[in-house]
Amino acid sequence: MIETYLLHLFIIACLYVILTTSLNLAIGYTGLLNLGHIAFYAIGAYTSSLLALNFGVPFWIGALAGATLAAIVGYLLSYPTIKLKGDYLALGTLGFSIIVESVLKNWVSLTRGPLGLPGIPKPSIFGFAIDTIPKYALFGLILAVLVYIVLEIVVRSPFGRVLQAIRDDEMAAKTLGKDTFNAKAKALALSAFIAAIGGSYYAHYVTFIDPTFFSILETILIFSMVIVGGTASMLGSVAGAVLLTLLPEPLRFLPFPSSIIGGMRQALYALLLVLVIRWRPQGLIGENTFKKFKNGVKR
Amino acid sequence: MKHAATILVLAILLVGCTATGNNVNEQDVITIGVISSFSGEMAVQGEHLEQGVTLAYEQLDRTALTHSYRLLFEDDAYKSDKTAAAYRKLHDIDGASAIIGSDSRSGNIVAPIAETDAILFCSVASDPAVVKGRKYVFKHWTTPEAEVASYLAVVEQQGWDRVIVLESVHPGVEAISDMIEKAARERGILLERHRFQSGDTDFRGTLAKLKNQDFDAFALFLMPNHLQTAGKQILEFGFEQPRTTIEMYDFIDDVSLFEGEWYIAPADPTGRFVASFTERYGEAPESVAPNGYDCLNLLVKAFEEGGTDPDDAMTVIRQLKDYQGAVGTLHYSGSLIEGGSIESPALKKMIVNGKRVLVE
Amino acid sequence: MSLTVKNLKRSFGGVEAVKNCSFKVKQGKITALIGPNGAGKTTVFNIITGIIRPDAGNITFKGEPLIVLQTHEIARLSIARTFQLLKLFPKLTCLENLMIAHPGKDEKMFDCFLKPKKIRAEDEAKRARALELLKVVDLERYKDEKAGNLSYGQQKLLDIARCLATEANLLLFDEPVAGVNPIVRERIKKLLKELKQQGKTILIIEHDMRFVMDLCDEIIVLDHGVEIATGTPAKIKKNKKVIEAYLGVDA
Amino acid sequence: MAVLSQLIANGLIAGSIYALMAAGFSMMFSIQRFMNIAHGATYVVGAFSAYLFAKIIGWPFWIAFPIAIAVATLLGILINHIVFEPLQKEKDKNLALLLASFGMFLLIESIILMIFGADVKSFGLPVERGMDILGAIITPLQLIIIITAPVVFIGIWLFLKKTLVGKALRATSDNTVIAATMGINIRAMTFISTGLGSALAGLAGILVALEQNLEHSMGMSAILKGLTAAIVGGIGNVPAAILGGYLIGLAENLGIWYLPSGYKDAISFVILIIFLLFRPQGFFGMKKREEVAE
Repeated sequence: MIETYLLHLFIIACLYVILTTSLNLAIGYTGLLNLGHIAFYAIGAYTSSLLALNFGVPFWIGALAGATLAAIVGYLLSYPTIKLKGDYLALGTLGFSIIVESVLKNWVSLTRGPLGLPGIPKPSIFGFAIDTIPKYALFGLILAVLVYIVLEIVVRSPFGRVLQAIRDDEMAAKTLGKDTFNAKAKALALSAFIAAIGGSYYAHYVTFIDPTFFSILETILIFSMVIVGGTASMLGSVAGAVLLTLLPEPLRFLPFPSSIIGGMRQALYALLLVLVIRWRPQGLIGENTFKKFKNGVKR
Repeated sequence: MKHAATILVLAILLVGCTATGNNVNEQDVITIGVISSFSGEMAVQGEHLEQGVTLAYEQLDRTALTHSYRLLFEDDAYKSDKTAAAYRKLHDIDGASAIIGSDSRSGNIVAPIAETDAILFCSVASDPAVVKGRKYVFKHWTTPEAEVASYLAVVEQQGWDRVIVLESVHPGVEAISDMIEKAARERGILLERHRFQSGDTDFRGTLAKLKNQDFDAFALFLMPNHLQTAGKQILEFGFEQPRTTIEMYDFIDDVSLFEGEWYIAPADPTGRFVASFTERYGEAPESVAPNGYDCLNLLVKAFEEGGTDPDDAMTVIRQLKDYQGAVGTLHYSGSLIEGGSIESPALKKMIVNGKRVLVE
Repeated sequence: MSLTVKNLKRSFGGVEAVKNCSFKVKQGKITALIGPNGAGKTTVFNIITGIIRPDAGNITFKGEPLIVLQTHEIARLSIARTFQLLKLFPKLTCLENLMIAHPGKDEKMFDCFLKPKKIRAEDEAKRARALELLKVVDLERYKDEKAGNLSYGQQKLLDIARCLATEANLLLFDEPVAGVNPIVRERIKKLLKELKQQGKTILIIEHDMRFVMDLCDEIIVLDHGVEIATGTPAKIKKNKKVIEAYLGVDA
Repeated sequence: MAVLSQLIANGLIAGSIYALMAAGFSMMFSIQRFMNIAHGATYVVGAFSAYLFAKIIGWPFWIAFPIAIAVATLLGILINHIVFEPLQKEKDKNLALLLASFGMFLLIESIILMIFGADVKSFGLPVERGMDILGAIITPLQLIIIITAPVVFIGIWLFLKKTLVGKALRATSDNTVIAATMGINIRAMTFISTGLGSALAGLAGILVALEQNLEHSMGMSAILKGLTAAIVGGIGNVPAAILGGYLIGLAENLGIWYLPSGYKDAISFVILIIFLLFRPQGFFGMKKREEVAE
């Protein structure tokens, strides 16, 4: 019965593929250091769960509603990007996700606060109930592949090229007649839309969510996956997501006392993050956004 | 180099799985899995649960048992996807026939999956949603009703009508304070609730607000780190009002700070359990340790008397009457058809020169 | 008259970079904006292209007021510029750098799904045109090379090529030949002359007097943020005020 | 009136800790130019080494605490040297440095968890009744915190303004390239600024550990508040960061007068976002001219 264990890991890997590729659209392609990505994930998860629990709304309507709401929030979040750049934008968006988290924790009448939302129904799309692990794994696969293809097309399209121009030098793009604010807002809205879909996908799988899902540690995890995979490469984000989902798992099988294993898992994961950044900053697959590219061309 | 790392990880994973998987088909070994957080915010609760469960496991009288038992621990770092992964590993690879969970959060995640896989799940959790409508899930927690009732009885006895609640933002605490607020309102007692996030350890702002208000007592539903700081800051502020709580003084080892305060807690753990625990670990049992101890013994009792079939084992649990547990005499109150919890009476205790003393 | 600047004022803290500066740029001519360092030349450039807001004064291009518009709106009125400090897109290839600049409408996010064929055709056209321009500046063999990896001279040429790709009528070049070797300098001069034949209006900032005197039809001289002289190269050479500004008072 | 003075007192106590963190953070930022989350780990290491020396080994406070601060300082310098310095050479280094500092923070936090275990520890000092000063109840220990912080800040101010090294530090933070041409050893400056910054964090950790208690996960909220204070005050400008710390401390404590206490974190981050949007250079910082092609 090992397959169900591996299928579960596969379902989680699909979730993180959805989250990392959508985040990479913002960091790797548009150059927006968005540490608030987790807030979109939370909006998606909570909206579809609350709609399903309170009004019996079917999954795909709830998911789309959550995704649209997140897209609107994403669009609004692009206004600060006019003023804030780099580290400041990172801090501002981090502040945004912490505020969303504390609202989820304290608005008890809506979200039951720390008690979370148990009993979220399993999704059924057009009558096809997705209630077993293998079915969910298939659903995850379809979703992840769809998201990857959509994003790959967008980043390779002329619009994607404009996003990369904005990442490289927004001022220059403006003097070439590009409405950079509009492009950034659309990219952020799409990134938020997809992250929210990931939120609904996961909430209806694990049937229980609570504010601790959406803490800073989750943000760092997704960020590390994008960096380890390599920014500005959608395939890199997929690899980063798969690798960092699988990596901590073998630790379970090591015969250490459980009190040590807890700390060790986090230590190992943090060590990997620092090692990759230190010695292979361009990530496993990504192109070298960090290092100067020297390949014999007259410099 | 690109894919080397991924392949390497997959290799370790598969080797790991097969290594532990193979000795499961040994005839007649029942595996009991324990899922708790040994890292992250709630690591302290995981440690206490592990102590209780391990002590019970070591004290099993191997000769009298028809089956042999294996105990495995999994850490979920208080994160939900890790809880689900821990369950999958314990069930799918180690073939666990029963799971012990340490809090409401992991309870709410594991309960639905354990129900579909038809394996026993004993959750040390206060949130009733964990057991609602489920056949193979039972809770080992003094249902808050008992504790709330006796707490409010003492409040009325003292003639108080306004109590200030300081509570940590935590699922277990939320369940109790929701219930006590409702019950208090019915009895005309005013409860004012103040919530504190886990990172926030400064209560002085709220205490300043309460300085010139007249109220009768504090109710401290606070996790260990909050409890120590709040207790100290209340004294520093010179408040005279008593600092009461439900269970929380059992969760910290040094109670000298709360000398003379009374509180409500599940029945005093029987002398035998406390003695063997202190002798084994060199410190008194805290928080969920006694619950962990009972859960392991109850599961073994269910499998010994009911056999490995989950339904038969559950019938043993459901017929539990006057069982001498570490938390006192237990009986199963299956108010709900399937879900139910092992009830143990709640008692009034007091801290007298640093010791927890049973009052009545 | 294509571009008219009237009573432009702009100061940074106490420093008055541009003090009541006015001048006109003739249509279809190559005009140079010269003056000692700190005369406010680049500040004027940045105001024209909307990067900086002026404190006072206004600019009109073919009758359209510019200072109310944002940078990208000004660019859409077919005004293009290069920067003194080379602002190419380093991680994009030379070809991509040129394909970004095009006179057409802004790229829409979902077009690649709604009208894939149309977009692919348009992209091919942009690619062909970009290749053409790379040939003009003789950078064709670097078409798939990342712009960041080119030499300084090559990047200067690419910057100019990108400016042409916008097919703008008014081209503003900020020190196009600064620090460039003579061969590339000549190639740029030839290029600017060809653009004039095509009817473009060119305004350049340049310190290389020989280059300016040889190439430009009209010269505007700025000093301490004020326009002190305008005229043909010959007239400017003899103008006393210009000599004073450049060579100091006791000349 | 008494309540107001109490809230102000609470604000000062919390503000002193935030100011210490913000000052240390800002001092490092002025030279290294990136948001160093590992600064929070130095804070935790300061607290736990003090606990180790004073409570477990049992040295008297006046020996244990300076050594604990030294340990924190050493750790800060070591991390900077091994992890951050090589990364400074990369082209787009902001993201890499930010994440590497997150990584180091998590690594140190989990190592402390493994060594000291998870349960809450405290110095177990006897509880003293608070003294009534101008209507506010303040315990002697809290008084020490309120006094130590300004004394330390004056010390730093004098060091920065009066001593040669201090001037060199300020020059380097103003313009690293020019400072280098003037013959200032930039590497030494980074060592000094990191060392000083980490010492401040260590001190803050010890004060909080004495006044409240210790937990392996106490670092995250400390660094986030320190970061917010440094930005709100004026990033890279040490005196401004100190005032930013007091500002955040007071705002939080006065804020929860109206809002439920659960929203305390939200208050400081709402302030942060308002400042980031409308006054990114912070309360006291100068308006940084955008690098336009001037």
